Amino acid sequence: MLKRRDFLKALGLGGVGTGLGFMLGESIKTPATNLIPYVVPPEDIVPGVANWYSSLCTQCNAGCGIIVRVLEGRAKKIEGNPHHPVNQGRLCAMGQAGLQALYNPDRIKTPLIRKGSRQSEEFRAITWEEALSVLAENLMKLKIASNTEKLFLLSSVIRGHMGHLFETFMQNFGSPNYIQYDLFQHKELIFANKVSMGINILPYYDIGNTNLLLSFGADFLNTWLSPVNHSLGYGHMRQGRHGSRGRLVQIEPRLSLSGANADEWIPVRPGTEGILALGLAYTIIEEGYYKGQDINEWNKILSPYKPEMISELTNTDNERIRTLAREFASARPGLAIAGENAASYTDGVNHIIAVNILNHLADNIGKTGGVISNPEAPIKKTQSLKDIDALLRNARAGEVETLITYNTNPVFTLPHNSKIQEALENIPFVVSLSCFMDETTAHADLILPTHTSLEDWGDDITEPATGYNTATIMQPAVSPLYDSRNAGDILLSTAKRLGNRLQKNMPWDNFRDFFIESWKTIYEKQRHTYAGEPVFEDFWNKVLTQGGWWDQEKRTHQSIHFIKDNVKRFISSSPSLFQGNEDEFPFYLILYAHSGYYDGRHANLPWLQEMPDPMTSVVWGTWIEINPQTAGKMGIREGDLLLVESPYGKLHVPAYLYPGIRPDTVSIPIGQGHKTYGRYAGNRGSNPLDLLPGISRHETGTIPLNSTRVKITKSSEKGNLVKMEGITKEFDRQIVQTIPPYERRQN
Amino acid sequence: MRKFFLFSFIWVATFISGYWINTSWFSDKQPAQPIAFSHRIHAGENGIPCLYCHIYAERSTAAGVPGVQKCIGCHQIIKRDAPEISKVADYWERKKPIPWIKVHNLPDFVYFSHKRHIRAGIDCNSCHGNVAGMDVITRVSSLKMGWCIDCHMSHNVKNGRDCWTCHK
Amino acid sequence: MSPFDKLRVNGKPGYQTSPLILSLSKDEQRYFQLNKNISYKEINDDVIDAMTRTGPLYYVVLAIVTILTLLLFFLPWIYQIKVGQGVTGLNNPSYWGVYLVNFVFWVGVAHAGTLISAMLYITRTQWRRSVHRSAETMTFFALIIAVSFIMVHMGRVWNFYWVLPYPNQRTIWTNFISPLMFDVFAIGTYFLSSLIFLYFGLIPDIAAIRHRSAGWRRRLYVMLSLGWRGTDREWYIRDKAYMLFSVLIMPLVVSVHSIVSWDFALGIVPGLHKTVFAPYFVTGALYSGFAGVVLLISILRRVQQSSAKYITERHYDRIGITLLALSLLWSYLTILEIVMGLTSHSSFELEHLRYKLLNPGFAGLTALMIFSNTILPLSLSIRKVRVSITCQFIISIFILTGMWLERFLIFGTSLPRKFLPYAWHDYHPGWVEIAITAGSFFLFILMFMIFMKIFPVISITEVKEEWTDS
Amino acid sequence: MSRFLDKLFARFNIYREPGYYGKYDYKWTIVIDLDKCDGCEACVIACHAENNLPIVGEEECSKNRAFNWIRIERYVEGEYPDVRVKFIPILCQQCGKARCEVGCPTYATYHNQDGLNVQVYNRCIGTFTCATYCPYDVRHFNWFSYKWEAPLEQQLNPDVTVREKGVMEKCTFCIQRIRAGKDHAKDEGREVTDGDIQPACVQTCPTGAMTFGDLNDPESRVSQLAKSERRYRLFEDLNTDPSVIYLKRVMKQTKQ
Repeated sequence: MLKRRDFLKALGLGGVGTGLGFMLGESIKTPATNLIPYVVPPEDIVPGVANWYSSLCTQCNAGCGIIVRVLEGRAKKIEGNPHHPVNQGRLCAMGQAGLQALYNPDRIKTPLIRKGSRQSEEFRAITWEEALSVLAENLMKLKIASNTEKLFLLSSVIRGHMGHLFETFMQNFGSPNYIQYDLFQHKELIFANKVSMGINILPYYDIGNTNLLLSFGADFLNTWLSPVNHSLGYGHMRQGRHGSRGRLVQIEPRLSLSGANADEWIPVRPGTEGILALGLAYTIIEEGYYKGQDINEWNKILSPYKPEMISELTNTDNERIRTLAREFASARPGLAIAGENAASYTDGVNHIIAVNILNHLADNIGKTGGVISNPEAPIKKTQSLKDIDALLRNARAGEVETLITYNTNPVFTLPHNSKIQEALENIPFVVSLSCFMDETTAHADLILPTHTSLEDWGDDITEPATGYNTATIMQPAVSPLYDSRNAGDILLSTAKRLGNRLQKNMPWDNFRDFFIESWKTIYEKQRHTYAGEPVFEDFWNKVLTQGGWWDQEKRTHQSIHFIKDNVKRFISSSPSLFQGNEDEFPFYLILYAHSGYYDGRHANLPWLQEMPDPMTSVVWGTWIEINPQTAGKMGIREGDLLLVESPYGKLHVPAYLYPGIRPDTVSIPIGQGHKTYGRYAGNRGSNPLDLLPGISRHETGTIPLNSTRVKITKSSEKGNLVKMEGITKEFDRQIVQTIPPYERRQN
Repeated sequence: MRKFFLFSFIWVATFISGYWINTSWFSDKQPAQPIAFSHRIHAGENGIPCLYCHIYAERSTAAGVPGVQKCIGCHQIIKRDAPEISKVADYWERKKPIPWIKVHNLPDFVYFSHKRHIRAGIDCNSCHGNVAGMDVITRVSSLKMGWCIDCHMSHNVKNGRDCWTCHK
Repeated sequence: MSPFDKLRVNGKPGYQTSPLILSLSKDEQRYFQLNKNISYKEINDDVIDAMTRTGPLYYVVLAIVTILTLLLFFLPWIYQIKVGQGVTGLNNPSYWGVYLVNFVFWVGVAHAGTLISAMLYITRTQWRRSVHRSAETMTFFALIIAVSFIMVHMGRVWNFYWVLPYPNQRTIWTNFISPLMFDVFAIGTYFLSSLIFLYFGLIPDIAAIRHRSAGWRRRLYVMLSLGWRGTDREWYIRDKAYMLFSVLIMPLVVSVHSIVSWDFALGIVPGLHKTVFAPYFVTGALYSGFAGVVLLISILRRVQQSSAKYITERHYDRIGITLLALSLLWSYLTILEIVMGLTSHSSFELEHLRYKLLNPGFAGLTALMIFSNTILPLSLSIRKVRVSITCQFIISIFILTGMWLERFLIFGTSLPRKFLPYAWHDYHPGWVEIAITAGSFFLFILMFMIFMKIFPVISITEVKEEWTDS
Repeated sequence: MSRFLDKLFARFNIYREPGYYGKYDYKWTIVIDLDKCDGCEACVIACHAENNLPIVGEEECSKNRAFNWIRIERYVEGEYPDVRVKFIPILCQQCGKARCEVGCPTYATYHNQDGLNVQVYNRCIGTFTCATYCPYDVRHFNWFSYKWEAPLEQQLNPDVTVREKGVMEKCTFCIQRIRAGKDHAKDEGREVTDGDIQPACVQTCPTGAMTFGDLNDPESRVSQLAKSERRYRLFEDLNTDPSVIYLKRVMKQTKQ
């Protein structure tokens, strides 16, 4: 029978068996998890059911209305606000990526103060009281030494109450130097419209109802002015109206996204868009389409622009100019727009005025489908504004004691030889109000983190509006993630610490009170228009749920009359000046805003970094577009690293063979090349703005983007071009099938 | 050779018994909760309806567990000094939520909507068992896919067998 | 001086053959110098010595091969399971890469085993007798590796059992209309039947060496030989069963590899969606299988002295003829496939072929494939080449690489060039794939070496029948 | 004993075969007007936000492993002066006779009553068959278990699972929105009306090029658009019966 040794063996085996059985049972159990309830359940949160909050999209200056899906206090999805007149429920790629600005891992979490020298970029976290007392004490020093004008406030383009608050703070503090600076500020467009049509608010370009749209270098579907509204118009122009389909002709040296959708692309020589517009205007006059009395005066002005004379200069054959002019004049209503590319030449204003003349002569101004004026904004627009050049001059002269920057990044968006870094060096005290550690904030001494747009109060007066006043309200969808504050709160609390005049004129203790109070004054002033809402609270709830305030009925059309005499000054017969002589620097350099990074501010959003560029499908980097024929002649293959040299800077960029660009032109997108902007944007790609001369235009004080020529040489290393496309030939596989237009009109 | 078979039999028997011990005595059907809350007293004797505490069951996918405020609402007056209820009061002072242990734990790729089932007239007891009679909440049903499919089959739910009805 | 001179028989260079080759003509018999005086005892001693007498060299080689298999096959696989399939070179359009090539390659190599033992058993050819055991083991091990490659290429291998149609509480069967389900059944039956076929052949052999071994071998052989006493009745039943099995396994060979080809042919990928795929793959399988057998027995002759005596030039002669026939058939089918693509006037096929034939990377590989699979084997038509073992060895290595390349060119060039040109992207195998491919060959060698020391590689009964049938 | 056997066999015959339905409850369809689509890729980012698509980084993008359930394909014709660029959004066509449903061995992708080709993430074992058979290359594979850095994971949509490594995924016509729309309609006791449900890409398309609706309902916006003479379907001759209908782009032919 069983011996003792066998019994012990059996016992051991049994033990092992039970243990293994137990472990098996343990392993297939789902791990126990907690079910944490609320202590005091908030009444509006139902776990599993989403709330929608309407707010404002601040990804670019178009000011579309958005609704944010919030589930248990977390923002999940941004969509267009269906009631909002600008974007009618739609949203562009940048708008959708606004969420990643809120939940970005590289946001600044607490106020920081500089530890080492400016180059070392080390910061120490401090509390808000400490930070505000440092700021207030510095400003108090200025007030005592009574050189209050030594305080400069540099902010991005802010319309609405935040700009109003900034301006009142500067006035009460006693400094006239409030500067608004953005790379794409459309200052040339505003100046040209002011000179030629006498309006100081951007007009509404009614793309939806036009029959022929001449777009002079305007990437209106992608980044210019209000892309979503333009896209809606474009969709309506093409297939919205039964039976009639609008045509789009794009006139630009580099084929942009809008150009790709055009029916015809005229690759005009860079810098001669204005001259081509005047050529068209001349043909309209010559062929008698213009019925105005001062016809012979216009004839005299436009005489040097006969199509035959300008065809060689603009590199387009004159027959094409004539047919286009006839079509444009007879396309009741036609519309000609001058976009970012046309405005970025050294004499950008001349090009825009030429296009305005063309619109005037083809009688498109003030008509539906043409250029419609917008009424005056309800909130007083900030007037006394200086330009970035003033800041640079004063800083170099040592006039600037303290500089407060908010939400703008001039160190990145200004070229190297405008010497912004040297200017910042001799400003003793720089304060930066920003959410991310971008280049300008890295140079600051004191960094105060501000809310991103989804956790903040604010509003915006849409400019260009859609023919009537539109104000969009930005309300916080989620409670703030980190220890950041509203920029208005920061200024108001410093005003309180600075005491007497400032405290008296700015009594509100936070931005929200100021914001609601000023809306109450607007509501009192224009009571007759809100007959529906007797009490302010009801009006305010309606505005918050609807996402803003707009009334379609109040379409006061200022009648625009064209001012002919001060237009003569701006008619030039020579193409725009490009730095660098012809033979040493053979290529024109065209810079354009990337559809994802805009002017570099969205480079730290991973969705936009990984979004394939619409025209080249390149992701996570910069590239230079070069014509395949010229590349073939120079022996350049796709992806080779090129050394791009201009008289002012050098750049290493991989090449992309792009058939949609003139042989004598190359173009690089703006947006990459950040030094310190978080893990997604840090030292990735290169910044083409360093190639530009720093000289700014005298009329508007902005830096022209297309103003230099470059030289291309192949460099030895292998470029890193990451492309999502395979081969863009269709091999007649009927993938994108087309119908010729005339056949449509027959049936 | 006979010994070999004997040993292997012993080993298999102990293995099965070890597994049985684990699933019966150490099972996760009845985890210990931080506070010995008894459904029998609340729902059974005092007849408090389910939806009084689990308010979200009719409006959303998750049924929701009552916040500490709801407990304190009654227990500020009723039997303040009882040991378990003083624990609730302690959580209330410290403003800390009560860390209940989840008994009915579905994997997160499952889409189960309480709202749909309640509005289809399914009574809470059919899945959670006779909660009114339980002192400590125990999981009576396996919450496995086969069990859900049986119920959907017997009620012949429209699209009841479609994967995406319950998966996410 | 060829290495076989050691086998000089009464002064004349040559080799032993069995007289009972009725099919041989008079001068052939003279040419092969038949000799027959080998006794049973000598055969038994040879085989058992081969199995038991293991020199230190064997253990050294075994250690190296195990390390290499671990290092190249299992560790990269575990790394891939842990990190994810991203470590390979696969990308969006070309999802099936080197793993599928290996899977088809190893299933192809597996087919020759059953072909030799089953088909030639039915036709009563004599020369299969000493070769068929090693062929069957090659089938069995190649199938194990093929199944392991299905596991390697699977994304979530820990749920592989969902492919098997077991009754489950989720009330979901697997998708029976999917070619991969055909694979599961086909390769499952083929695996079992080749195992049983191998085992049937082994029973009398194990019985023969059962009493001559000791220790664990003895217990193992006693159990495995199922109490075989060698009575006439047993022999009668075994031969009947063996014949029945080889008849059954014949359609299996053809069906398994045509099903493997349907994994690709039933989709509508331009390069793969062709009706010629089933015969093409079956021919390719037999072809690479035969080359594999040649390779195996040549190495076996080198490693084991005893097997050198029994696998003679005559076997090589016959195998060479079959190789030549298969290579001609395979070349015809390849040209057929390419011409069908060229004359199809559909831009999908043309772009695929342009990518395959004109692309600098693949044109070289295609040329190498054509050279090693068509041009080189033509030299087998010369008897001198057919009979010399080293020539056949080199030719079969070329054929194996050629066949591996052929499958790589089918997946490597058709998947990157599918329907939408915008989504075209090239495919370059990553280091994990190359390591696992190399590792699979060492795994095969490892398994074969272990098998060589446990079971007789040359089937004793068959050889006895052949040699002593005077 | 026989009761047990009956129960066992009863279970077997309720096993589901991957069958094709004759009549669908709904036939969800997207009509894409290529004359309106301007290739701005708003739909691509909206899809990323709605369906928890991971970011794979530069190195993985160079291996073409980015996750774009919907991508804009660009075909360029002609040489420098008269360059013609054509955009087409490519997403899963939810084919009626789908090649992927034939291929999948574990029944992880099948055709449900809504006329959608559904991909069940936790049933997939990653044999790549569906992606190889798909003629439109719209299936994407989770090569790794991707992670979202620090607060980014708070943006994840709870209605869609985050897929682990080894699972194939594709556009689902935002099936979580379809389910929510049906849920909402059932709460209000009415049928799902046209325009009730919109996938993320259709909802955000700035030019209004995409329209979503039920092809079975003749009054729906989709059915009207589908009657236009410009309609065509991608690779019609492959007989996959796709539910995405494209409207031809109006464009002057290049001078061949």
